[in-house]
Amino acid sequence: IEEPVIFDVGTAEATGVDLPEPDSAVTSRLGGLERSEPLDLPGLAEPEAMRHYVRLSQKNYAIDMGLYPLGSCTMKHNPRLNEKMARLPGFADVHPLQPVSTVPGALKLIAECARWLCVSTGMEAVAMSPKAGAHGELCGMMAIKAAHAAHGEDRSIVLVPESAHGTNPATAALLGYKVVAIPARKDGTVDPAAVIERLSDDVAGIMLTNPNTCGLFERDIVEIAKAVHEAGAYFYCDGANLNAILGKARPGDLGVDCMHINLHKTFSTPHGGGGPGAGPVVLSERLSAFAPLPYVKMTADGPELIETLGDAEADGQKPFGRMTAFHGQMGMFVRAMTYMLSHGADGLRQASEDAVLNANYVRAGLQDVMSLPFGERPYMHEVLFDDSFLDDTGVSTLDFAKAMIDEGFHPMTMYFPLVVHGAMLIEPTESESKASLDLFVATLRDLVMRAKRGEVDRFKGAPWYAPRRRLDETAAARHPVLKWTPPEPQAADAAE
Amino acid sequence: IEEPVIFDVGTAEATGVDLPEPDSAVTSRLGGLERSEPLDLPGLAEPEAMRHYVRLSQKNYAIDMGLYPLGSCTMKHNPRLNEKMARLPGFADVHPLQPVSTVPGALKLIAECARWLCVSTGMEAVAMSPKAGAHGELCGMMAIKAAHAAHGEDRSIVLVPESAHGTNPATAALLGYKVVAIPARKDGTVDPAAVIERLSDDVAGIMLTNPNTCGLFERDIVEIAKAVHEAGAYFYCDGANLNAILGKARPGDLGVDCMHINLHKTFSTPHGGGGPGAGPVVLSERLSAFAPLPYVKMTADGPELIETLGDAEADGQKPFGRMTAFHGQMGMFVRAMTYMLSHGADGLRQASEDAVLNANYVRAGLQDVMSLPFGERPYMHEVLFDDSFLDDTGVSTLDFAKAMIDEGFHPMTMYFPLVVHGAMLIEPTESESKASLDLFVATLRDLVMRAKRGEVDRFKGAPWYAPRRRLDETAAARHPVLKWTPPEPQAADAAE
Amino acid sequence: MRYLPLTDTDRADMLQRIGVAAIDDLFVDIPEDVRLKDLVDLPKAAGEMSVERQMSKMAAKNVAAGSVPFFVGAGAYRHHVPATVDHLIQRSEFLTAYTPYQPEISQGTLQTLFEFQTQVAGLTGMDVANASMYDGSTATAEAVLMAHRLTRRKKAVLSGGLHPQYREVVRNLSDMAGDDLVCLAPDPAGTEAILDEIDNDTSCVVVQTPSFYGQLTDLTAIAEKAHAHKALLIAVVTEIVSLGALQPPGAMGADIVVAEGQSIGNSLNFGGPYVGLFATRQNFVRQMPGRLAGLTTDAEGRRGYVLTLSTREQHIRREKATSNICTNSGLCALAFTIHMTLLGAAGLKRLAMLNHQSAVKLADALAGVPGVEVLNESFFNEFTIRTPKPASDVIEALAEKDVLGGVPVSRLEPDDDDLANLIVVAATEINSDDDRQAYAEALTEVLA
Amino acid sequence: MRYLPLTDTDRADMLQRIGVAAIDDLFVDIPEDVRLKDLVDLPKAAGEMSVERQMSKMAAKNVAAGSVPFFVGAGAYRHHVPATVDHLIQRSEFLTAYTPYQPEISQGTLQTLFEFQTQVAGLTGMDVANASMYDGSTATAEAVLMAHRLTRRKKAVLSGGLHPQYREVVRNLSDMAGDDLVCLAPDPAGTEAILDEIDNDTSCVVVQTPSFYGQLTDLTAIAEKAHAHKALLIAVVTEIVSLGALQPPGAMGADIVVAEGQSIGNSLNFGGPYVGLFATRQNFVRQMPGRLAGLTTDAEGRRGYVLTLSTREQHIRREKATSNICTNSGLCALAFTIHMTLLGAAGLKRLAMLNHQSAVKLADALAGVPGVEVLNESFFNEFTIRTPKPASDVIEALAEKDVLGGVPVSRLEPDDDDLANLIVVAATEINSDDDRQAYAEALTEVLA
Repeated sequence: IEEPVIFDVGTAEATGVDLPEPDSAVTSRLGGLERSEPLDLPGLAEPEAMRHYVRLSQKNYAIDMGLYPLGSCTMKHNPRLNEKMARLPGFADVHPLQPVSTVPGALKLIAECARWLCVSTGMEAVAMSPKAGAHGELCGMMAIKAAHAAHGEDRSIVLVPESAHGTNPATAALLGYKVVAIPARKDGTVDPAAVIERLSDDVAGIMLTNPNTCGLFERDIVEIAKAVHEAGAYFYCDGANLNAILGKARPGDLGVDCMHINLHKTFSTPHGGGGPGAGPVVLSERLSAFAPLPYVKMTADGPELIETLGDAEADGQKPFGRMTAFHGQMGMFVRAMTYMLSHGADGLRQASEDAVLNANYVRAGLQDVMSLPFGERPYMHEVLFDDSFLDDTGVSTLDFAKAMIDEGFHPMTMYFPLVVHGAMLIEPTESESKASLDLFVATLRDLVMRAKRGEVDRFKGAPWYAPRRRLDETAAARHPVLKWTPPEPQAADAAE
Repeated sequence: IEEPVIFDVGTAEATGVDLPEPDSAVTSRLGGLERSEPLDLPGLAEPEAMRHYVRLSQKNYAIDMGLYPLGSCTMKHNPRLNEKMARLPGFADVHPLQPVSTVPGALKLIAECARWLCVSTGMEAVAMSPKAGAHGELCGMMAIKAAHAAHGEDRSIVLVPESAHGTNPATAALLGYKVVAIPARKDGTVDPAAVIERLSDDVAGIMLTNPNTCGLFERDIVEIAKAVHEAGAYFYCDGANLNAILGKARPGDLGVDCMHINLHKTFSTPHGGGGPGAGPVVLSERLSAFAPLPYVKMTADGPELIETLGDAEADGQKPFGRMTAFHGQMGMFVRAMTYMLSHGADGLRQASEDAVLNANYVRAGLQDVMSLPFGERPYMHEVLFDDSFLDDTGVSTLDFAKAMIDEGFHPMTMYFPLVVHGAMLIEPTESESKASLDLFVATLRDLVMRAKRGEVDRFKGAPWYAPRRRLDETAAARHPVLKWTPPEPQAADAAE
Repeated sequence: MRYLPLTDTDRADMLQRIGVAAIDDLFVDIPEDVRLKDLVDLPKAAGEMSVERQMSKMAAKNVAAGSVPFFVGAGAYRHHVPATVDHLIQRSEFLTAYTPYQPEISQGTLQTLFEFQTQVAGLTGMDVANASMYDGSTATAEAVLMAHRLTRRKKAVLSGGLHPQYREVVRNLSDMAGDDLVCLAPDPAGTEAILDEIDNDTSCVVVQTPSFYGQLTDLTAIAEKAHAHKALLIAVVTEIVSLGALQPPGAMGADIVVAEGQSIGNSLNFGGPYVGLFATRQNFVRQMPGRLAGLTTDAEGRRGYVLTLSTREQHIRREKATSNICTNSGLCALAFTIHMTLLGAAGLKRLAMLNHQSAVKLADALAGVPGVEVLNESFFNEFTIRTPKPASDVIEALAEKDVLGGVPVSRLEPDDDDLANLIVVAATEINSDDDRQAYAEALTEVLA
Repeated sequence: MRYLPLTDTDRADMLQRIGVAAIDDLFVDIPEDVRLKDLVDLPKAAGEMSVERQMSKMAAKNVAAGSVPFFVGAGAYRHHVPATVDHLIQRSEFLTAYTPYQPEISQGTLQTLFEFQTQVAGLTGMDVANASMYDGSTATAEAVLMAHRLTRRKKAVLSGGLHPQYREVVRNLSDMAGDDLVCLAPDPAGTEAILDEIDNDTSCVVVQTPSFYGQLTDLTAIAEKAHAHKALLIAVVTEIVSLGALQPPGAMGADIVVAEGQSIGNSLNFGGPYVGLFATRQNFVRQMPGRLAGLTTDAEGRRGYVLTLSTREQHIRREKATSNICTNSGLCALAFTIHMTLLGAAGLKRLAMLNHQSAVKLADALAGVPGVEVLNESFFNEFTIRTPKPASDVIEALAEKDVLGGVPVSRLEPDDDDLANLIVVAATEINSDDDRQAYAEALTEVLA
């Protein structure tokens, strides 16, 4: 059954809310700025609205339905306890600018969340306010820029490995840095020599992901960090993959100066179809003074909110500025805190171990039929295959991924990282049971056999059993239709 | 994808809850009754449990997905505000036996809900405790029995029309009454003469559904009630269809002595896959003294809970006994109260009107292609077709209903009431929009055409596009398998 | 009105299509003199915010169990229910589905019921279980009726350890149906001579375990005596968590086990909705009331579930049905089975032990209060104490100190002066050491 | 641990299958001297009940807005959100889905985003809107960057009516990127001479409407002047409900409209997550940051939706992307679009009028308090008052009387003594006459 858009079925008169009549005795003070054209947005009565969204939801795949092996995206279980806690009136129904005397619990929550993040990463401080991972990257790089400026330096280069997330170069560019790429070693990791070769007193910092986007731990990271520091530069670590090493290694011990943490990846806040996320940035002692406003300071009298430059300076800080209005993604802090308390130190470590175990179990189950660009070595939380096993089958990485949909699985990450051809990056996460992985492996093995047996049409036409067959993304981009417009006759009128 | 049963995938060691270790210092006082055999129930970690139930849910049809035209079942919209209110700690987290001084709000809620039910039905009192409609029937008939007993009478017969819900004769029989059937008139209603003919001083009461199960209002009901009363009997009205007349007529004005109210039908508490319901029974002045324990009495000082015979007698009542432990379906009262406050007097009336309008609109849309056993007359909230329009097509009522599944609709009620052959009872409820009804009518018209065109296989094989093809109910009843048992090898061991 | 999709334009169009001039032309069968113009004496429609405020105001007047040290049990228990349970039962597909009469599009409900039945049978140690009843008390009454049908006798013997309100529910139905009933006197310490009451007229013996007063009793002897007289043993369990630690009634010879399932998956809800459990022996299945989900196959041979054995039910057999019950407590049963699946055997066992230990610690703490006596030597998570003052006064005084200390037996047994000073006290995993200490201290003050 | 399905047996089996002896054999790439044995200084795993208690304890220390007369706005507003909204966004299929990169199994998310974009475009009076941004403040900063790209100029002019924290966010990004910025002085009454600041170097003018102080201004003249200098007008809306009553920025000549969408469908959440709205003209679409859902067809010709124009984005263009943003505020946008669909034009209009009237009544009530002056002649649901005492003291004193009376301007503008006695006060449909009266009385007492 096709679900219509609300604009096809709703009317401007219909409504699914009952509000009292406005008071006719009150005179408006809108200064002559009343809306002149009637608003043309459809309303639906509550039963119709309910059905519209329930039916639409049923066209989605979700973690709660099955394995979601998107490498680097970390689709893990989202506990409902987190959702329940985030809806406690004391957290959800609190205004960011109500008197601080009325929100000690909220400040405590932020401070506690910050403490867990610092302790578990071995860092000095944390900027809590960034709204998402990429926003955290921006925050981290701003801290680096501010630190250089405070030392009277104006460095212009940032080093970024080829395997980096696209946000890394985008972030550096946004701040006016020139991006210099570091090629990957044959084994998928960064060569310290390649870094050292490019270091100079014009290099502001390096942006490294560790574990990297090939799923490998950068084993020379300590050496690289040392070299970066010696060049007067800072080491930004993309924390997207922190979930592989939590409790096993602390970025602070590796020489990291700043790292954003995607709370949705490591601490299970829901992805929500694309957000909201949260991207707190942990900072080393070298950078902690530059953390942006606002921040919560723990004092003997309890948590204290510092939100002005004056108060921060009095506190000995040199904040570089402000990333966002208000205090950051409080709702996500609550969820992450709930997750951290639930796991505890032991559970967080166990989760990392299980994530790595699951990824290597998938590797072991598939390595003889798919192709491992970097050989049969231990991976961290995700395993990277390339498309060479599909050579001469006529099946592309995309086709292969779409065929997985017909088997009831969400595809893995495709064509990323760019360092290998036809990349397929699989991250099962710690939320999967052995039975789930066994089914996944068996299914993929079966698909590989079918591809090799020449069942090309099955792949080219996939998905066959999804709410939609393959969608034409090229046409969408060529003639973008980004909103609903009335059907033709009316469109003709409106075009007059 | 097939969803396994938990017994296939879970293990007795696995668990989805974390509980502290029992305290080894505490000595048990279980009196030697510790479980001797280990319990063999599977557990699942939370992520697996979540998926199991989410996937299972996706195999259900539900009101939130589309029209659910089950005649006499009244599948209407279930507002989520009701659910939210039912979960307020002040209602959900209150014990039925905690001191009454700590629950004035709960008692108030029951009293308010009772008041709305009495006022809107024009009755004197209400027994709130029955747990479901059939339980309410039992309660109502007990009140009648108690009233006769109080008058020193021991009557043995209850009159029940042929079109009645099966619960009516079952209830009467449970109390030792002999059931005498009243045949239906040609027009689907009860003939007062047929009732009068059967009345005697051995008749305890009559059980009538109004509007009746053919969707018709018993237009001679006042006359019938009068005759029943004159014979010293009581008039039990099955309130399953109250939703058609709320705000349009009051059972009290019709001469009804007692009537159960299905809160899930008329007041939108969720059906929940088959319960829980709630079946408060409104009582006329003639029966109100016999209402069972407990009840809440409104006094100048607020609501007072009467739960013992002594207190009730002091209050001038003669309760016949107790229907259930505690106070009834509080959670359902909260939902019904929320619904009643939301609609108000005007909304309840409008809902009845819309329900009737919708049913007649469906009738108008289908009467030329389907067959109306009682002619093209106004129906109330549901419309009854019979299967004569399928004569000679080779398609049965059941086939026709299963074919509706393939069109995305839940079937209507089939083979009930028994007064017509191959009954199809359609109740759209007030929750449907005109667009929804238009689609439904068009779909049914199309199916009728297909049946008449001879596409028998399409019907016989239906459903084709459901989670399951047609299920073998006969085999299930012949060799009932009512629980999971371990697969064969283990079964052999266990059988030793 | 936000729940009514028809607009006035729709209504006019539809009336025209139907061929009548006004809506009241569809209500012509209602005699004109009783046709209402309006519902008087009730307020008009209200918006969501307004309704929410009115309801919240009533709710706020109650003392929520979670807000105080809480020790009330006596047939309903406060346990921690995982957030996942309430989330799942609110899914549209479960919440707003009807009884699964169309099995092809109801496999979700049906499979969960099948799993539920298996869990209940396993927990109680019986062969089969139904898809749930209204609650424990009505299930008990239905069990007695079933025993009457099976034995073709009419006399039930009720233990004095049975929950007084359960007894009243059974008594009411027995009275109304004209059956016989022997109710033993209230039996706090489990010393009644119930064996003496069993004879060849006895249809069934109804025994609660743990008893209403918390007492644990081995049912084996009762079962043996009952079976010797071709009578049945009905075991009643009001605290289902106890079966994580205790011998199941099935292992002690029970023929029918009924239970209140509220403790697993469900809130207190001021007494309802709850979920009755009902299990019995394989050979009694066709006399078992209530719905049953059964396994079968579809036209393609795939495993599937249907409601089955409905020939026992009122919509087929009408006045010959096993019961007039035509519903179960579906959503509460769903909550039960989800919580049970999360617990698993390991979790339930641990939960039971934590409950028992909580009660043992509480018993020791209260036994230390001057004048207080704990009546039960063995118990699960509930026991009875005797205080030097009337129990109802004590409980009120405790409530004023924000301790909800249990149920005065006199509230349920007002006519027996010997019981006036007894309090049934429950402790569960939710109670902390602080809670228990607060109780002991408050009780000490109240009794001082 | 309840969230981890692997059992120890599983782990052992899996290690064997992988061919290593111990889990640490998979962590060999971590240099041994930095490999952790344990996470010290943090507690161990806790059960759900324990976690719930710890969290609830923190939550209970805050004064929830709903528990007191509440008049705090300044960029975040308390409105009533229908229960349906929160129910729907918690559906597994919405809550636990990823970015819809696989459109064939993400049509639910994609169609709701398409509908959201249409609603936002309609509300703001613009041609196109994106699938949302983090929040209003970051959307404002992105709009300035977008204007710089479009005009190839680097100077933004910020009105003194812009929310001070929004200004700081823009300033920070401008400073860091080396752009120019002109920030006008705080402008409570809307009297600033912003037209004088627009010249041929100006990339964009950023004006908030209603202003941070509540003032309403016709933007037409500013748009004309900006366009005359080939600069763009960026309109900022922090109270999106206002567009139910007010002329949309698009109709006043805005080139980019950014807004905070929290007011519709979302809770206060102590400041986040919120949902930034971003709309612009059709011809600017390829410089617009953020995600976009677009219409297309599938292999069978059926309508369907995909993420589109992703060539603007960082995962394709890396350092040349329009922005480093690679997410939206999906779930908050979903809440927005559901609430907006429930409201419809009729509901939003009425909601806006109720808000305005609530504020008018409040303004009149506060104007009657001795010493209090209302600074704005025209406003929507928010306005600024001047009191005879320092605003921060007044607000604290009001809080002690359980009235949350607004935001002292000095909290956000600590360095400007002229602003020390100003309070920004908001009223919405949630405020009753009692609330307003309580405020006026408390304020009278505080100022006495």
